Parts: sequence; C-alpha cells; structure tokens
Amino acid sequence: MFGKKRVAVVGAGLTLFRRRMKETGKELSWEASKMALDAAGMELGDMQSVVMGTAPDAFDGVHMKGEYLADGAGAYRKPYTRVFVGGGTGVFTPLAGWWHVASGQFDSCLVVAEEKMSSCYPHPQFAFTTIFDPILERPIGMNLIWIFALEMHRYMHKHGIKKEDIARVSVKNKGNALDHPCAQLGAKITVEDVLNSEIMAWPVQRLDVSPTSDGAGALVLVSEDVAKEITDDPVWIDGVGWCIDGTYWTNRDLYYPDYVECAARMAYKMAGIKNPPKEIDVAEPYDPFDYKELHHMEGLLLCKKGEAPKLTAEGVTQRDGDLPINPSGGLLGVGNPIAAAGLMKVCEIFWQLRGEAGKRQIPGDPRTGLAQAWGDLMQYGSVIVMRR
Amino acid sequence: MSEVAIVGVGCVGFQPILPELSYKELMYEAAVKAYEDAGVDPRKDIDVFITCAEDYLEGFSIFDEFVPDQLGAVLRHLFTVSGDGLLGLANAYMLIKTGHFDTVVVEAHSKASDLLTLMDVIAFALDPVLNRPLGGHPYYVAGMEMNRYLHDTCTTVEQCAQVVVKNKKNACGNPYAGYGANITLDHVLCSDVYFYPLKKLEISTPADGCIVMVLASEKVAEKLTDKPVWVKGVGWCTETPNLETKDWSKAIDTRLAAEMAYKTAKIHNPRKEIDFAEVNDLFAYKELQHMEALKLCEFGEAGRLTEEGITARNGELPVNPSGGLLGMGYGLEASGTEKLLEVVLQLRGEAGRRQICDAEVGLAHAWRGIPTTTGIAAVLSNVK
Amino acid sequence: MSLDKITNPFHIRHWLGDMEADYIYTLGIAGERFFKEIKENGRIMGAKCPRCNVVYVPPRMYCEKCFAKLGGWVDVGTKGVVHTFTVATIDVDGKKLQKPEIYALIKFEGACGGLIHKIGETTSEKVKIGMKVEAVFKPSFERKASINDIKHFKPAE
Amino acid sequence: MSEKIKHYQGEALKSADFKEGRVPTEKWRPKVKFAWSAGIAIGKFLEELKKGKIIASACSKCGRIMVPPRIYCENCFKPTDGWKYVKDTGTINTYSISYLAADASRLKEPILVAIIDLDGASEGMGIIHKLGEVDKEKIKFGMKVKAVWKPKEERVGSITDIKYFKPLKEAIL
Repeated sequence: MFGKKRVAVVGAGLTLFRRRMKETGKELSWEASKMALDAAGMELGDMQSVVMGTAPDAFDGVHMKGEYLADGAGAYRKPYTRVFVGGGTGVFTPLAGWWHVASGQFDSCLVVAEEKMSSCYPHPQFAFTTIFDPILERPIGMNLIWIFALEMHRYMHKHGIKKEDIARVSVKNKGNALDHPCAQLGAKITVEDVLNSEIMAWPVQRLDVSPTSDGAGALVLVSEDVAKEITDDPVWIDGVGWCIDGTYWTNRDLYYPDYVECAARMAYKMAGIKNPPKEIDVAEPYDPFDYKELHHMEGLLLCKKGEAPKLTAEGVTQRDGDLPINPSGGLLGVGNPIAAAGLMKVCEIFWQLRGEAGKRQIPGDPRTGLAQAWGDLMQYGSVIVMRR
Repeated sequence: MSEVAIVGVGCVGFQPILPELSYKELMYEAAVKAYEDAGVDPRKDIDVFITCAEDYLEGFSIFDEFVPDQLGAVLRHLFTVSGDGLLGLANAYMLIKTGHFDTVVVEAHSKASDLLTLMDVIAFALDPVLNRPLGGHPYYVAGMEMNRYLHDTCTTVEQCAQVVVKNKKNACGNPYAGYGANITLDHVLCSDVYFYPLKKLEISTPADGCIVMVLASEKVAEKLTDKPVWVKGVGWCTETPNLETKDWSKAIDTRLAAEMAYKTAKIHNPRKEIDFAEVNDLFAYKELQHMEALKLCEFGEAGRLTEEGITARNGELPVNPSGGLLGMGYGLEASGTEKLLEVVLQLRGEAGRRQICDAEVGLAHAWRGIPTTTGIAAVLSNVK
Repeated sequence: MSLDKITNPFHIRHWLGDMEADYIYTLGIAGERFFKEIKENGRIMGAKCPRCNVVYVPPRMYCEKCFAKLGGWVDVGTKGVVHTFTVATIDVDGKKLQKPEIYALIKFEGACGGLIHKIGETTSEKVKIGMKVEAVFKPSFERKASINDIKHFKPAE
Repeated sequence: MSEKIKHYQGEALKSADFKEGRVPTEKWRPKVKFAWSAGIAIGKFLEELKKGKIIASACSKCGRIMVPPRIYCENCFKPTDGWKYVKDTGTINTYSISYLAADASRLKEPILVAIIDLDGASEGMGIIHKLGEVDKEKIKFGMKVKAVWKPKEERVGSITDIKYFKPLKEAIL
C-alpha cells in the first residue's frame, strides 16, 4: 500500500430510531454528529470536510435535502458533498468520507446519515412508488413490497428454502435489538410468530419486514497522522467496495445478488482478504427483510449460495456463534431510517471492534468486521471492511 | 500523488428542448462521444462512474437506478453525487488521488423539459417551516440578493444588463448553446422586472443537454491523449442553508471554494494567473458577484470591468466565452459541467471561433442555484 | 450513438405523471418553542450560543458555527430593520400577480439572522433597505404556531 | 462509544399526536408534474403495444434480444441494430400474491403479480405484470402464460394495454 493513505474511524454517534420524531432532519443530524464528535474528543472546528448520506428527498419532503440538512451535519462554510445510492447510501457514505481523507485532500471528515421518513404522510409508501419506471412499471400500480416478495420467492424456489428457515433471521435480529439502546423494534419473538403474522405480499409477512423510521447516525474519520495523535484505539477502513447492476431488474435472475459479490470482491481485494468466512470476525449485512440477510451473506461470499439458511439454523450467526451476523439487531430490530440504518451498521462494527458494544459485545477478540448495504432496484451493493 | 487530467468530453445539447430523446438516450449519446474522444471502452477501462443528479429534477426517487446501462456501468462501480457536475469532478479528482483508481467518468445532464413545474420544485427546496409557507415564486430570493448586492457595491443595473448582452452574444458562436442572441442593453433594461431589481432577461432559461467527461491519472492520461487538460485544483463549499444567516451581498461559498482550489493549484494572483473564467451566471448579477468572490477583481469592481469590456471574449479577462448559462441555457445539475466543457475546449484549442489565444489556465465555477449556498471552483490547465 | 432516430415529429411521445404526496413537517425542538411563543405570546425569540455569544433568530437547537447547544432564550422585540427586499411581480406559475408581493429579510437588533417575510401596509416604492419595520400578528385565535401567524411586517414609526 | 454513552437523543411522537393536533406542524403538497420523453426505444415499444404487439431490440454482437427494448446494448456498449417482435406468451420466473395495494392499503382479493420471461426474447428477459384468470393456489414457477390484451379501441400505447397474463390452457393441467 505504498503511497496510499490509511483512514481511521475515531468516533460514532446515533440517535434513537423511532417511527416519528419531533426533531427536524437537521436536528437529528446534529444530535448524531455532536455525539460522534464528543466520542472522538473533537470539535466541529477540527473537521475539514463533511459528507452527507440521505436517501430519497421524497421521504423528508424537501428537494435537494442534502443542502437543507447541511448545517445540522456541521457543514457550515465547509466542503460538503451528499452522496446517494438508494438503500446502499448508509454504508456508501463512509466510503465517500474515506476518499475525502485517503486522497490527502483532507485530514478529517465528518460523515453523517439522516432520514426522516415520517414527513411523508400518512405513510412513506407513497415515496416508494416513485422509485419505479414511470412508463413501464408505475402504471401497473407497483408496491415496494412486491419487488422483495418476487426476489424472496425466487430465492426460496431456487434453493428450496422454507419460510421457517428465513424467519429465524427475524427472530435473531429482533432479539439482538433488545440490547440496543436506540432500537425501535427489539422483541422476543418466535418462528411461529413470524409465520403467523399478517401476509403482506406472499411470501412476505409482517414480521419479515423492517419498519419505517426517523433517525440519524454519524462517524468521525481522520487520517493516520491525526488518528495517532488523538487515540490509541483507531478502527481502520481497510477495504471499500461498491457496485451497481443494470436498470432492468426484471431481466436478471434475482436469486443471487451479483452486484453484492462484485462490491465485496472490490473491498476484499483492497483489504487483502482471501478467505472471507475465516477472516471476517463479525458482519452487518443489510437486512431490511429477513431473507435479505441470507441473500447478502451469500453475496458477500461468507458462505456458499443457498447455504446461509443452514448456518442460521445451526446458530452460527448468533452473537456467540462462529460468525456473528447483525449483532446490533439490524434493520429488523433497530429500525430502518434508510441511510441512517446503513450507517448504524458501520457504527456497530466500530463499537464491536473497539470492544465497546456493551451488552451486544460479541465474545472473543474481533479484529476484522464488515458492513454492507443494498439499494436501488435489486441493484446496488456497498461494502466496508474495517480492522482494529 | 498522481496528477489528474480530463482526457475525454462528450456533449449533446444544449437546447431548449430535446423531445425525441429520453433522458437515458440523451446520456447514452453524450457518453459515446466522450468515450470515443478519450479512446476508452467503458466496459473494461473505467474504474468508477459518477452521475450527478437530484431526484425531483428527474421525476424519480433514487435516480441512481436508471443510470448504469447507458453509461456502460452495468456491474461496475457507479454512484450518485446529489449535486452539480463540478462536485462530481471534485469527487473524481479525490478518487484518483487516493491512488486506488486510474479512470473515472463524470456524467451530468438536464432533461429540464421533462419537468413541467420546475419552480414548484425549487420552492420545495425551501425550509418547510420557516420559508416555504410564505409561498410565492422562489426566485424572490434572487431578487433580494441582487438588491443587497447592488446596494453594497454600487453596481448599476446597466452593468448587470451588460452581462446578458455579452453572454448571449458569446453564445452565438457556440454550437452547444441554445440561447444565443444579438441584443442591446435596452432589450435587457426594458424587459419585465420580475423580482425587483431582477429582470426577465437576466434570468437563465432551462435547457436540455448532457455532458460526460473522462478523467484519468497522470500515467493513464499520457497514454490516452496528447491533449490532456490537467485539474490543478478543486474547491467546494457550502456556506449555510439558512437564508436568515447567509451573507446577502458576498458569495461566501464561492470565495471559500476558490481559496481551496487556488491553494491546491498554487495560484497566488488569480487575476493575473487565470487566462479566462467560466463562472456561474444563473442570474446576470451572479456573474459579477461570483467574479468578485473568485478574486478575479475587488469587491464591487466586476460591474465596471464588464462595462469596460474587460470581460468580453476579446477582453483582457474573458468571462463566460461560452455564453454562460444565460447563453447556453440553464442545465440544472449539468450547469457546472457546461462551464467545464468550455474550459476543456478552450485549453485544447478546440473552441472554434470562440477560441481565446494562448489560453493556458482556465477557471470553471458552479453555484447550485436557489436556495442553496453551495459553490464549486476548479482550476484547469493544459500545462502540467 | 444510436442507429435509429426519430425523424417523424408525430412519433415523439411523452408520458405524463407526477411525484406528488402529502407532507407533514414537525417544527422541531427549537422551532416548536419559537412558534409557540409567537402563537401564545406574540413574541419573537432568539436563542443564544453560550460559546460564540451570538443570539440566533430564528432560534435553533444548536449553533451552526460551533455546534454548541443553544441556551438562553431572549425576546428580540417585534421591530426590526429591512436588510434587503424584493418586489415579486409574478407567481410560481410565471403569471403576473394582481398585486406585487414585497419580500424582505428583517434583522433584529443584537441578533444574528432574522426573519424572511412579506412587507405590507405600504407601497413598493416606499420600501428601502435600512427601513424600520414591525411585525403585524394575526389575531391570537387565528394563530396556529406558524410563520404565517405573523401577517406581515409594516413600516414602523 | 456505545457503552460509554449514557443518553441517546430523540423525542418520539405518536401518530395520534398529529391526528389530535397535540404537535404543531406545517403541511405541504408539492406540485411536481412531468412529461417524460419516452424516447426512441420506449416510444416504439408503446406504439407497438397499441397494435397488440411486443417489440424487442437486438444486439448482433452478443446476440441478445432485449425487452423492454433499448437503443444500446448495456453489456456490449454498442447501439442495438435490430428490432424483433417477441411473443405475448412467456414463463413465470417468480411471483407474489399481494394483499397490499400501491398505497399500502389492505386488499381482500389479492393482486397476483409476476415476472414473466417472454418467449422469443433472450433467456431471463422478463417484464413485470399482473396475472389474471387463475386461482392463486395454482400459480407455479415455470408456468406458461399468455397476455390478455385490452380491446383494440381501448389501447393507448401503454404497458396496461395488456390487462394481465393468464395461464395457457395446458399449463393448468
């Protein structure tokens, strides 16, 4: 890596995740950013640049909402960029922060992710209907849940997976979230609860799905030199990866996320990871739906295609298992304010690697962690690999 | 750290309307031109793709979804910057500077004609609690800013109007410009006052078009072309989104962005070292205000320089030889890339009858329009 | 470049649609208190940054410059000065307004920021930068904790 | 520092707080209207739908026949160089039985929705559409289906000129 700069995470912050919050999006951004700065022992004045990640403007109900949120994210009179890759935004945002610092352009970058979905009233579902092609898809009367149902069904069909194999993910994540202080939907439930919950769009049932939420998260990124000055315990961003697949999602076999594999390979190559299941100690794959965790474990090459349900059934992905997956409680448990939820995963890896995850701390001495988010129309993968 | 160069450009438009092409087809045509110009195959040779877009200008939530195919970016590394194309350039520049990437494509476009209610969308960008409930046409913010700017600088309305005359004239020589015209000062001065003191002809009109650029590291650039245009420095800044606390006579965002770009580019005396500038002129007074913020002249001096013809194409400091947004048309998030395109063409000596003699260093500048305070500046040169 | 082109103008098609929805915005932690003061007490408040020693109008939860939590709330009065203004003659659809609207930024003594609002009870020719104005509130029963609880600002004595 | 942080901020509200006006709010409905240019490829696709036909574009380099049609092959990054009609029959690639309408309201009678790989297009070239004239229990992966078109005079050049896809007779057996 001669000539290439390392980037460290030195602080993280998170607001509560709730269905509706009184705070404006700016205020949520400030709460998370301030917490991250305090955690890093730094001031806003120490931040040379700011990156914002936030998903559709149609949630918050503000055109160019990156601009609107700028002061809450600490961008007052600073270089400021908003990046946006649909649901993949939350994990992508620190990637953008990474190149702000890795380029040598800045020594520090405040990375903020925000979502206030409750502004879209009565339900953000409306905003979701505008993610579809206006000519080819919207006239059919699309619902967001459909595309997940179609993908989940294809995945189940291809590998002969049963619904109970998938429901275990929801049970695990909602259970894990009981220990997360920001969680919206931590709960002790059973596989039967999931299987008996309301059918939304078969095979998707109510408890297969994460909620809509308001919330924000933030990270402080610094260069190697600054990191060494301010902390003995930096967490390094060693691999970044992202990839997009084609627009025509109905032209692809949805059973496997090629784009996640492509993004993961990019990140693994950079981090020098050759055997992901062995070398990754803890992972936070994107789980807006329970099957997605499995789908993404496979795409991340953490197991073979179709094998993730088996690992889940065997308890391998529990906090005390060989490969803890979503110890935070994931989107299913903590909540899903889109971009903020992705960043929450990166925060979790940061805390896990520093041994600061409290009741959620996984045993052993985790040294390498991964977070991943998915986005767009069954299309986007963003991956970050971090090491202590 | 590697130097960064622009090695290919492609442009379709800008025209008041391009109704026969979908936004995807528009992007495809510009991309083909850019890749042809750079001599690259996007399916193999490009490390990262950046598209610059905002959802409400396109009519989609998550516009990102609809981008990869027409840029050759399927199953490759693409992302969206929700910002001006020049901000895309800034991110491309940083990506190459990390040493991990050699080639980056930046795309920005406008399909403004698809959107029937642009002003309602711009009003939708105002603070939903403090400002938006007042209602009205959102460009009242520009009228307020122009008024304070004229008040503080003693710039005259004639000087502002001269910007329109100059830019529309320059545009007559630009095949990429959709709004060239041969008009007089009186035309502008007699046009309707929409937002006192801002007049109808001082407001840029939207246009359809797309620009794709290919950037490369030093090593790759020198293999691909004998006419690389080097990105010497980029700066960008957001002052504050709060209209209540922003500066109403100085473009602080642009000043700070310029200082950042000049520092990297080692420009100490912009007025002397920059041969020509393409600065944001969404409203005529903005060209003047931005020239001052970019340190091309003192505060309050830009009006006089314009009046004296110093900023004309054949003047001492040509500003907006392309015709600017007033002459080319307002390309929404592509408006910064419209500026960049002209700088590249000038520095390559490919600007046709607009060519400025011996141009070596050019400045491209963007501002994201009402109600933002985000400015971006880039210094480019044909000398490494 | 594509091989097929449209050359027949009647083959050009457009597809109509929209991106419209209903939105509801909370006023926020600082905003709610600010607007309640307007609604209930007819007062315009600012909030002070303990570090920068600056009073922000409108008040916020945090200082945008230093990120400190804003503390003491102060009444900045209902009279201010026009920092800048414009006279809009067209509406959002580009149609000529029957009666032009005057928009202004009104600054309050000793405070950073101000309020953007309309100016009434005068004519556009009489409005000047630096002119003193005062807030005209709607009757209290019509107020609903909104920026429009202030009807407009009018020239002050 | 998760374990060191004692207080996570955020003031949660209930839906009833809005309904009962306990929390002051501002409301807005933006006017955001579009006339998207359909363009060369989709323009032609719509024109052909009006005639009751489904048109695809072809790439001579990779040999793919693509639907919905496009003027470029996204894999080869070259212009497509042919138009080809595909059949209005196809195979169910995946499907869902939805009790949700577009606005998330609940339905008694479900909407049946599927990705249908069209016959005559390259493998896996599917479009999303609804299914009809079929019992929800009887839908199967790989089932053969056929488009049910609106009457000619009702067709306007829209994807909804196809009402839905129904199973081919032999598929039900």
